[in-house]
Amino acid sequence: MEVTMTHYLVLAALLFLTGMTGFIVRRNAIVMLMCVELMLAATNIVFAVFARAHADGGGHVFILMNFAIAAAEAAIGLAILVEIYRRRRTVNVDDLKALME
Amino acid sequence: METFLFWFCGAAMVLGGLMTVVQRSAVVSAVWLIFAFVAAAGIFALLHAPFVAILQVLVYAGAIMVLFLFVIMMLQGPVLEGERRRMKPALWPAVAIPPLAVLVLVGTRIADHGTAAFTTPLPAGFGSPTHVAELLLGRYLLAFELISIALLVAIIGALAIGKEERKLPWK
Amino acid sequence: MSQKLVERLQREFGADILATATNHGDESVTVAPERLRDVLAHLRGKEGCEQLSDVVGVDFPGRDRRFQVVYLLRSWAKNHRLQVKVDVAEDEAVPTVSDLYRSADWAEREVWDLFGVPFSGHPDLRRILCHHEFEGHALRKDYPIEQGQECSRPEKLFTDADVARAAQRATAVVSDPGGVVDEVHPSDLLTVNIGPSHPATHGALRAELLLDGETILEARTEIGYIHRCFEKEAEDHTWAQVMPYTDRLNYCSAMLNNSIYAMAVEKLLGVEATPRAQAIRVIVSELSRIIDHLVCVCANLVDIGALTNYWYLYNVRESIYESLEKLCGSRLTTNYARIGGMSHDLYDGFAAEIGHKLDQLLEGHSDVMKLVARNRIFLDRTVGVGVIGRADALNWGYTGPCLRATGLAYDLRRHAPYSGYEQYEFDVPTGEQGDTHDRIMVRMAEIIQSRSIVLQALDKLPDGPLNIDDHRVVLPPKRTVYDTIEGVMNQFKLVYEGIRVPRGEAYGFGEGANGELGYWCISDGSGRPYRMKVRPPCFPVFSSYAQLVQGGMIPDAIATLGSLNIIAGELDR
Amino acid sequence: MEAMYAFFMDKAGMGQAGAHVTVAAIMATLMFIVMALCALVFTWMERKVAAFLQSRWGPMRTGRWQGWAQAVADMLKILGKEDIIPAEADKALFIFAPLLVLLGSLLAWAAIPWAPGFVAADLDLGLFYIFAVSSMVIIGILMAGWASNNKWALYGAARGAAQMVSYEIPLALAAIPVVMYTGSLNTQDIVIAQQGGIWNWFIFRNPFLFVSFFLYFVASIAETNRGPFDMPETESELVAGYHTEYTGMRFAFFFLSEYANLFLVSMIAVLLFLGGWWAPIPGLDFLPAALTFVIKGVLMVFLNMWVRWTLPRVRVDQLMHLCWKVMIPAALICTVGAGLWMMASGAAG
Repeated sequence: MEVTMTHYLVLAALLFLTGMTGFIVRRNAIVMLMCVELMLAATNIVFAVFARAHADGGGHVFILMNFAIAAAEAAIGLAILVEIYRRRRTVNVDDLKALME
Repeated sequence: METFLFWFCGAAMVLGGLMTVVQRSAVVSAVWLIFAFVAAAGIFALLHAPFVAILQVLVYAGAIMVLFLFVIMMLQGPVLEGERRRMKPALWPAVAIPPLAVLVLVGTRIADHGTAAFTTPLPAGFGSPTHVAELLLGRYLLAFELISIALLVAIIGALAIGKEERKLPWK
Repeated sequence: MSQKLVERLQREFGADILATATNHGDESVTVAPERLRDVLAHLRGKEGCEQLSDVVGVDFPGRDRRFQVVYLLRSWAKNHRLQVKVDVAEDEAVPTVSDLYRSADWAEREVWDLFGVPFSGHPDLRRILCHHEFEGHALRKDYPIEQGQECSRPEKLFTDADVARAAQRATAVVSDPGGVVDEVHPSDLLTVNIGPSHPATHGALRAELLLDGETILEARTEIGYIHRCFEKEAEDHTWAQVMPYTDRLNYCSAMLNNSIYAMAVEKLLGVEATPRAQAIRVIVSELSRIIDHLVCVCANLVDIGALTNYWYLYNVRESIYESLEKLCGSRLTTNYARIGGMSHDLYDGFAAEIGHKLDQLLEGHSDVMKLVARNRIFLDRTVGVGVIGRADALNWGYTGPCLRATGLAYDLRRHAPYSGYEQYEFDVPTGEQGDTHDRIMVRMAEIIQSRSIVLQALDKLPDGPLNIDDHRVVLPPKRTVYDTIEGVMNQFKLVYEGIRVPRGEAYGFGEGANGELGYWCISDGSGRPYRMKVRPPCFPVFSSYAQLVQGGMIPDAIATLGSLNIIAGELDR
Repeated sequence: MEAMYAFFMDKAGMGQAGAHVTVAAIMATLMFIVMALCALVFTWMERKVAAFLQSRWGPMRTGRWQGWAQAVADMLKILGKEDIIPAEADKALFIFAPLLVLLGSLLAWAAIPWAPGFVAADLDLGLFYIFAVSSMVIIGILMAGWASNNKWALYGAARGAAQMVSYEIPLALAAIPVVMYTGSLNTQDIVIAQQGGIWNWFIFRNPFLFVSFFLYFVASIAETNRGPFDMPETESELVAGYHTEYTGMRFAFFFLSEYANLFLVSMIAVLLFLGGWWAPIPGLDFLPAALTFVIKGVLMVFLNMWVRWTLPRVRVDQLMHLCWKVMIPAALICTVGAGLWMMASGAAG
């Protein structure tokens, strides 16, 4: 079977849904951040697919932008998590919620 | 060849993603995520985006995930325990239904309309660093600037949050 | 000089000075336990006794007040020394002086460990040389020497409560006063063990570090891993039989241990070695000092990561060892000195051989200096690392190169000359700020001085007899033993009963490679020591290690440990 | 390479895909063998170089001549050792970590241009690819340290990760001026651009490139975790750092990877700055290109060993200071400076 655009898009969708499910299901804030990275990777694949489909490198530029965003998100997210951990001694979102109430 | 690589990388990527979500230990999750990212780099390569593929490895596997692993190891104790509580079984359908629904919708759509192949022929040097660089510093200069601003903001933000480095003047 | 000091003390304290005595040139005063602190405070404050060299316990089971605790005090500025004695009954406490002299901390723990004399007010009165599960007190006369005990459980130096306390203190330090509380949680802190088997300890000793990241918040040390109770063993052997044991105290400079031990016993006997024996002792002692310094500097440089220097210096050390082996039959456990002389004379050609080897030494020395002296990485790693000031160093009981690194030119060879050191010309190198760099450089400079002393001594090596002419001390020549009945009897008596050292006590000391090495000997007139106490130079030095590394990083702790030259053999005895 | 493709496609009757896979498999095997050989040769060489610098002999007995078989004997010994996995270790990660470290080095080796046209993976992004895949080594080290469940190993891994992530930046920045000159990331193109004698080598093209070379050299020592920057191992501090708990075969993988990386960074230095396979003077090119390349690489390895056995180890905070406050600014200045120089000298297109 020849690999078509749809195949790639479905793959991206699968990855995105996996990430999304993980984000909802997991309670560990670090793992949740990793799930966000997974979702971002899925969007990157979609960008690459359409760049390929339209023979337009613009998609690649936006992937680069996404990389920057992912890196920034990871850096700030993890910095916040470390700070939260220092104060609350947990990165479990349930516990954090309980502490806030 | 391309078909084989697609199925291989795709399967690896989805497996990596699933294991990331399923594994209880954060470190193991992170390692599976790296696996997924490397597989994703393969997908990028198949999509004629070599520059992006290598950046994917360099940035994600080489830098972002090292940061993740670092933080996980720093915050050892509670993170190591993994998830303590399971989600209430009653909520499982609520989580599972939307993705399944999406998949079913996509499935019917494909069944109805078939698959769409890539049609546009690619120019030579598509996706090479030169190509991307020309776009980045030409048509998408704004995006380029936004990237730099985003990174700058991230640096400043991370510094501001983490600046209270603990100096212990014991002596 | 000290005589006057005793008079002044008597004027000051009157009847509280219960007794005074002079033993082989050492003044001592006896005070009641309750006045001990006052006397020591006075001596420290008014009489310039900055240093408490050691605390010695003695057990006299027959006496009313069974235990005697002796404080060996020393003044650097006025160059005098004094012994303060306290007699206590069993279970009677002695007030601690660990707040006056920091060196008393471990020294008192040792007396408590081995004699069971409690010190009231001591902050941390635990066993130190024996295992924490050990029962009884090993150096009491009623503890049978052959009774072994099996102790297996390791000691945790930091309990959870200690970690919590450290975390609390850290929290107080890092939080703004009245502002945000930045809590340091106990789980942020990590303890690691440096030793007892770690590549950088070079011997079985242990330091547990409490770390926040790479920063050392607190350190605690534990010693005693190779404690074999040399002092108890000595009481079971004749005076001459103790000699080989002294080799094993400091295996890097066994010759020095031999010589100083022989000197101490000679002091108690009231005899002095012949000029030739003295000169030979100086030669082998200085060679030992060179070797000891080479070992220390090499090991320290290896710990810092500069491996190559090791060979430049160790090759020379090895070749000097070859000569020593030729001289006395073995490299490390030399057993060369004898009470009243030496076991035998130098071999022919020794001087030329050593002279040649000392030239090689210069070569290796200058190679190493070229590699490290101006090396930026080396300086970054050592300057300002493990700093200890002069007053602190004296207070902790530092002697030798570690003390001289702080800038105090205090050398027993200069300040209390023995074995004819006064006839040799040598400098006393000093450092400036007492950091790791200074300690290394002082040792490097001392190597050159020792070399010059060896050459001078070889140059003017006096002729004459090697051993003193006293058949009560020195074994008769083999010819006499084979040929005459008197000779056989003499040999028999000396070997089986030992040298009859007259009753009395003496503190014989000298400048060991790493500082003041002293033997406190008490004889009851039999052929065996009644009490033998070694004052190992690195014992007080290592007691300060925990303070020295606090606030530094793991690599600093390693660099500092190497520069202190801790020899587990004499540390644990 | 072309000939190999042609052979498998035409003579052996394979399809294009089959030929690709076969050639890739052959090259991978070849690379692995060469890598293992390199590790053997370099362990022997390291001993001899260290011995030479330390005025001693080093191995002299095994295999008669200069103890050449010592490395082989050692390797056999290591392989024969009991494989111990600590009871409390994270087994899967513990087993996987050395493989990942080795994989990182092996993948990077693929893009080394040994001779004109002879490169396992002739990628347009060759240099970029090398930097990317060698970052896998960091993850392997982190995993090893974590999985060992040992405090020393964790310290080693944390130090190693911090060090390697940091030094990757000056390493890559130092290569940028070269890429600017060549206008390509292809490793072959970079070498070809330096054709024609020592004065055409990039190291001597302009002063900024000269400085870049030394920045690259220092950063590469840090990347390979060798002294004076052997923070992750620091025998005298962290016992053995991240591989404290490893024995036998798994330890051999780390060992192999260290020497593979050592040769890798040396060869990259050669291809970036020292003219790749070109002989120093055009007339001297009677040696086969690959041999010239390897000789230069070995000389760089010797330089690396020389430094290792001469300098003391820096402290971990001084290491970070050196990277962020000295080397990265210097590398940035060199990049800008080299660009300006190019513009001024009209070399820029």
